[in-house]
Amino acid sequence: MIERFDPLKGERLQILDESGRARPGLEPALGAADLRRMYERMVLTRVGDAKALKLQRQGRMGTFASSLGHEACQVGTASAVAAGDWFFPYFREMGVYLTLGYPLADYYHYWMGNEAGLRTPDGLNIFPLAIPVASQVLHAVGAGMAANIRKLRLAVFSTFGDGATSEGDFHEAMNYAGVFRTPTVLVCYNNQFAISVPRSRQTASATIAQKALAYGFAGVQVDGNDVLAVRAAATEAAERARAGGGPTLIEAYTYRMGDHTTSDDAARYRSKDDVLDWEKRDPVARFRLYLASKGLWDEAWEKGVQEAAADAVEKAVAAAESRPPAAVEDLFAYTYAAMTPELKDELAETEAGLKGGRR
Amino acid sequence: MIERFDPLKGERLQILDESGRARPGLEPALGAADLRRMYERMVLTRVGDAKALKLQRQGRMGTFASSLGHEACQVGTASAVAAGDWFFPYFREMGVYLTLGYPLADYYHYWMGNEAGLRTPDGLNIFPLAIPVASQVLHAVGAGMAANIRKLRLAVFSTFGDGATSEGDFHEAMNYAGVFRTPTVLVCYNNQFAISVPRSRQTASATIAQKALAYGFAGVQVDGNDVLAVRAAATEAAERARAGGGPTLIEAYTYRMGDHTTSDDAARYRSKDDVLDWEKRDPVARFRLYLASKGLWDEAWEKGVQEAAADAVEKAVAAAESRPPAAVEDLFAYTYAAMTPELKDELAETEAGLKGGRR
Amino acid sequence: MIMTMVQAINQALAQEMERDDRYVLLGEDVGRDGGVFRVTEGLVDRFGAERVIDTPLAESGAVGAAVGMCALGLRPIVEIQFMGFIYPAFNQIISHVARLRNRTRGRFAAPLVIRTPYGAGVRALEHHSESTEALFCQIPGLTVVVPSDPADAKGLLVAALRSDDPVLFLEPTRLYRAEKQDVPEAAVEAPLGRARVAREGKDVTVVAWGAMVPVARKAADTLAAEKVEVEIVDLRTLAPMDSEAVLASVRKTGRAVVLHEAPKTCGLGAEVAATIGERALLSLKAPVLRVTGQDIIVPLPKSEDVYYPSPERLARAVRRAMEF
Amino acid sequence: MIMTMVQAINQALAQEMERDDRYVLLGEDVGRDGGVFRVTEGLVDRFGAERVIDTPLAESGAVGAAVGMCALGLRPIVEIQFMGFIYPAFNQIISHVARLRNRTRGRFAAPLVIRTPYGAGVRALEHHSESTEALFCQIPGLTVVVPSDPADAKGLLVAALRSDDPVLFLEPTRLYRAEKQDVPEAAVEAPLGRARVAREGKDVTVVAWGAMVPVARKAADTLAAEKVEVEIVDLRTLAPMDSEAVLASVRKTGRAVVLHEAPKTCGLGAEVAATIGERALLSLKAPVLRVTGQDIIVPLPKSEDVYYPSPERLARAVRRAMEF
Ligand SMILES: Cc1ncc(C[n+]2csc(CCOP(=O)(O)OP(=O)(O)O)c2C)c(N)n1
Ligand SMILES: Cc1ncc(C[n+]2csc(CCOP(=O)(O)OP(=O)(O)O)c2C)c(N)n1
Ligand SMILES: [Mg+2]
Ligand SMILES: [Mg+2]
Repeated sequence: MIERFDPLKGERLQILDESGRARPGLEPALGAADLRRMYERMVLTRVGDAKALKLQRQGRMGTFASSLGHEACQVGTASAVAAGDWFFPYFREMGVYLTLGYPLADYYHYWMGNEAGLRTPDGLNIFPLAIPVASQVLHAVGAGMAANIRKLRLAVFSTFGDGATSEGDFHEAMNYAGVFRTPTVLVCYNNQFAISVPRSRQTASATIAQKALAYGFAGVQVDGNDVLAVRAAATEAAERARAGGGPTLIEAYTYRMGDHTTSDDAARYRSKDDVLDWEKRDPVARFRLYLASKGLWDEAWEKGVQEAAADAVEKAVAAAESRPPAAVEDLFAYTYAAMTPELKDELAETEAGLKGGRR
Repeated sequence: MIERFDPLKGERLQILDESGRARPGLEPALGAADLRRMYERMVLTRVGDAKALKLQRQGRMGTFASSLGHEACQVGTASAVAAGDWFFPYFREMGVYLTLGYPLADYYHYWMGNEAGLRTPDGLNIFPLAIPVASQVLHAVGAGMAANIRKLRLAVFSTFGDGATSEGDFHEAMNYAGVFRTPTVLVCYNNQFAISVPRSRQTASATIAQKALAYGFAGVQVDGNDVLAVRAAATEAAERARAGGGPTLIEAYTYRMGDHTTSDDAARYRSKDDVLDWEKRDPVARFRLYLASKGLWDEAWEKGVQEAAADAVEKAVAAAESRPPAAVEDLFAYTYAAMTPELKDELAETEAGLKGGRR
Repeated sequence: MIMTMVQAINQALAQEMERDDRYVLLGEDVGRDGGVFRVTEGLVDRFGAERVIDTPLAESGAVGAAVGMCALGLRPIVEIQFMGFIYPAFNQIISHVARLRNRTRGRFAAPLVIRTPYGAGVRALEHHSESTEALFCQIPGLTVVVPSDPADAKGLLVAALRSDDPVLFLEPTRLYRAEKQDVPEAAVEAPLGRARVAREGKDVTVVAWGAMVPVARKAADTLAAEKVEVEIVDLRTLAPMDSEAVLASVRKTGRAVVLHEAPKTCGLGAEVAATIGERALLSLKAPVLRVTGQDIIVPLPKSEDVYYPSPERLARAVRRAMEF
Repeated sequence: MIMTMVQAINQALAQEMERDDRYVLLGEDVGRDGGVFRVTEGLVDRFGAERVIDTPLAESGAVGAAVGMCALGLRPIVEIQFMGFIYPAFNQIISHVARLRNRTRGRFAAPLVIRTPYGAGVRALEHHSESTEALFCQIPGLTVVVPSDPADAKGLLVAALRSDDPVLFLEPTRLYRAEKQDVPEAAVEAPLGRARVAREGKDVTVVAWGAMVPVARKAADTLAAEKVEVEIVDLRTLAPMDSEAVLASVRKTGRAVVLHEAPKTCGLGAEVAATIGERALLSLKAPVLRVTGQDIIVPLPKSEDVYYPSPERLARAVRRAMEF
């Protein structure tokens, strides 16, 4: 399917139109349970995201990057992940983490300012979220090289924003992916902004998807507010990867509905109208209409989903806030595999200094 | 003309075929003097290059990067440079330097191990040759941004190898060039190797020219052993740049006939046959045949050109070797605009130590 | 006028850009957004998008492009959004910015300024609390400057902008809005390469810079109550360093403590201590101590205070020096 | 067997790759070409192109990819062609390689080795003579190692490969073929984090590493004739540094000179001198001196000798320390 949409011709994969109607021939064969689970995760993401913003305003959460509007990109991409696959995320990823089963309490704990929250639970193949833009894409490609060397049939996912495509690391990762035919699924959430810089000033290329042409593999643009389109493209790319068919670049065309982070004020650089315009394409509402059209949605069920989400979020906040801050030793213990004599001295000195509240 | 050759279709601009015949309709309107001057420079480059290799074997020259086989790329590109233009070269550039009027003695002096040789004479707009691969392309794009800001109608040239296209700096430069529509002429000498790594392992992209598609501007592949094709493409790109039409990527398809540098032994990683095969496409011989076909070449004139070149080269070597090594003060004086007290002390201490030959 | 460091830097940029149109500003979000700390607020309206340039998200690109701009006579000012994101540009800085003049024996140079928010203590995400000045202080050809109050920030930035050498101008995030101060309206240079005595004292010299200067002042007040008179030397220009000023103070006091938030190992404190030991050994009544961040990765907000040097930690070290 | 450092490193790589197939080698020209110094010669024939990987020309790419390889259980060995070309990878090294373990509280780590030719003294082009070890010694989480002879090169590399921490392994270009030595056939670790006394003496301690150790030996011979007994401490692991070994020697001799080819300012010599001044002040009979490259850009071959520290320069400093 991916090859059927040529970015150079301005073609974009969309399965659900803005009113939630599925395009004939493109509708995936997904069971009711799958569909509903995706919706539940999109809702949980939205509720969990709103809660984080609230906590931040109350001083209970640090600087936070909202996922509002990215629910389809995140849940759609993560829904393509199979057992054994790996994921190398960037930093705007609540929906990915939740879909992959990362504890929301941990995710909150991290954004509250604790390294411990970033310790991926054993068994989950999620690399820590990356803040240096585009740097993680290389990790994903390297993991793909390792999969090839070790003859493992798995897919490695990496996500990043439109701004990330300007960094040298993005280029080097794309080029390595092409040369080594790595089993990587490279998903760009093109949300039209890198903080204040609009997509049009980020690159003169008409689409981000067409950048794959520079590296000898396929690129496709999909509607990033259509969870079925994102999932379909990511799933096909992942299957291709596992089958030894090499990498794929997916541009999920979407919009950042919130501020860049809680330290940002988007009103400074973009018009309300754009935002209102994109509200019409809300990914959650669109998917809800689709479920309703298939008889998989009604008010009662929605109420349950919302309540379950609210409940899960409250529990996660309580859990995260009840955790003690890191032991002083933890700040030293993971610098090296074993603490050096100098670090032991520094730790002892630090702990002594902290006695009696003095630093 | 550039847009008429689509790299995605595998099209390549060639004006002179391998027997030196000009393709109907593509032959440029160049006068006899121009054509002969280009040939003289190609010969001078070849003779000067061979001499450098000889000097290196004799221990009179440091590590040297031969230009053998690149004469058409270098002279063709530099022939498109007009007064006021700027050039940001890489390190395999003898033909560029000679065509732009850089003293051969200086060029030798530098490769013999003296910074002074890299001091571009006043009035020449050539940036020092760059050794960190791809780093200079950004300088050229920045100069182009400055030209736009200052409303100067000029073209900025930058050259680099096929290996350079893998570096992050190449990508960032291409992307800035597209976004800021800089008047840059980006010429890649695709000589099929980055030291030992063949072009096919450098990138999975079918051509380097098509990489321009990722940045929203034109890219064209030209026969890099056809000096008229390189000059034509570079001239059109430069005119476009000066006219505000933005950047162009030119892939000059050629072959590195010699070792990477005098410290390299290409026999370790490539077959003699390839090399022999490419000898048939020798850029100097091809252009000679063309000149002969136009009645602009005969044995007598050739003899004169060869003798003039040999003479110029001998004079340059003598001049370079007669120069004294840098004064100790020169090693300190250009670290900052003015010498710091600490540097003055270090200089004094160093000079004292050198007294009596002791260091 | 009374203003914050953010306003002082903004004013210096505006006045110099007004005076000389060779100055152009480039970086991520420096235009309409005015930079994530609003340091460049209003400048795009005043000088236009041609001189206040929002770049694509690529630091090596911004610094590399600035080098090329210098060739055509401009004086670029590059903003790196946080010091933790300067590393992609490291190759351009060490291989070209710092070397261009020497490489071409003066024909070309890169008289540009790289500004970036610097240091911890603001409860930020990972990579937003870096103070790796020592990486840059060891690069011949670079000048590294850190202001410690609004007035000095303006004066030093004006000097950095007028300097013919490349300057890395580190802006202590923690001081951006911490303190307001009367800043002269006129653009007057504060000399580069000159430290200043921020507080006089006869017993012990504390060498500090940037956000550590207020920390040193707090400790000095505490210690004054204990009859220990601390002299604070604010380096201001970290490289090339004003060794004479440091040595003069230590020769007077006979004791020195260096204070910085970067980890101890190979931090600038090592250079300060080594220089004192080399050139003022006989004046020393006690070892030169270093009060610094520990040799660990800067902790996330909830544990940041464990890392960040405090007046108490400095005071303890000073007492140790006094009691030696 | 008697061999050069190049052969010793090659043997260590071959033996460890033979023993454990988690080791993969990647870099520019490491395959068929065997690396520009032939350090990886023959390895691609022996272990195949899947484990000896010629990468595209991109250093950040190689290091970044290696980080990802670690996630899937490999133990990558990255060759950077010359230390002067490691800077494009600086962000990956400081932001990820060194921090991954701490960031994830031990769930992930990057136990990789980055090998690169290091140092001047071989009449090379610009950027081919770098010795910027101090840039890396200040990064918490990194181990920085420099061997000074073939046998130690093998032992230290074996230890680096088996270490669970990321190691920057700097190979003094000047020693690659300078001296042959009997190197044990077996792959035996030389301990990381441990300096060694390369020559015993009672009068003055010279702290050196890599290609400076032979320089120190020459000076020591000269000085022996003058009845000055020099003790040479070869650091081997620059970070985390074996301070105890340095201090033990200085407490014995009472004098110290640090020798390195990097420029003086903020070089590792500053850390060594600062540590001695901090922890052994009362043992010092003379200031700790530094004999280093000057604070300039490494000159091109024709002037390189002016920069490169010589036995004579070291001897002069030692005499100054003795006469103090
Ligand atoms: C190397 C680097 N430079 C700058 C930053 C600061 N920064 C954080 S997010 C961001 C914009 C990212 O935009 P994009 O890649 O489109 O992702 P989005 O935030 O839109 O999801 C910037 C500039 C950074 N984190 N890393
Ligand atoms: C950043 C960087 N990495 C590595 C090198 C070492 N090196 C010098 S030339 C070269 C190959 C360049 O290949 P290419 O760009 O194709 O140019 P060519 O030599 O073929 O003309 C390499 C790897 C370098 N100079 N700079
Ligand atoms: Mg974005
Ligand atoms: Mg090449």
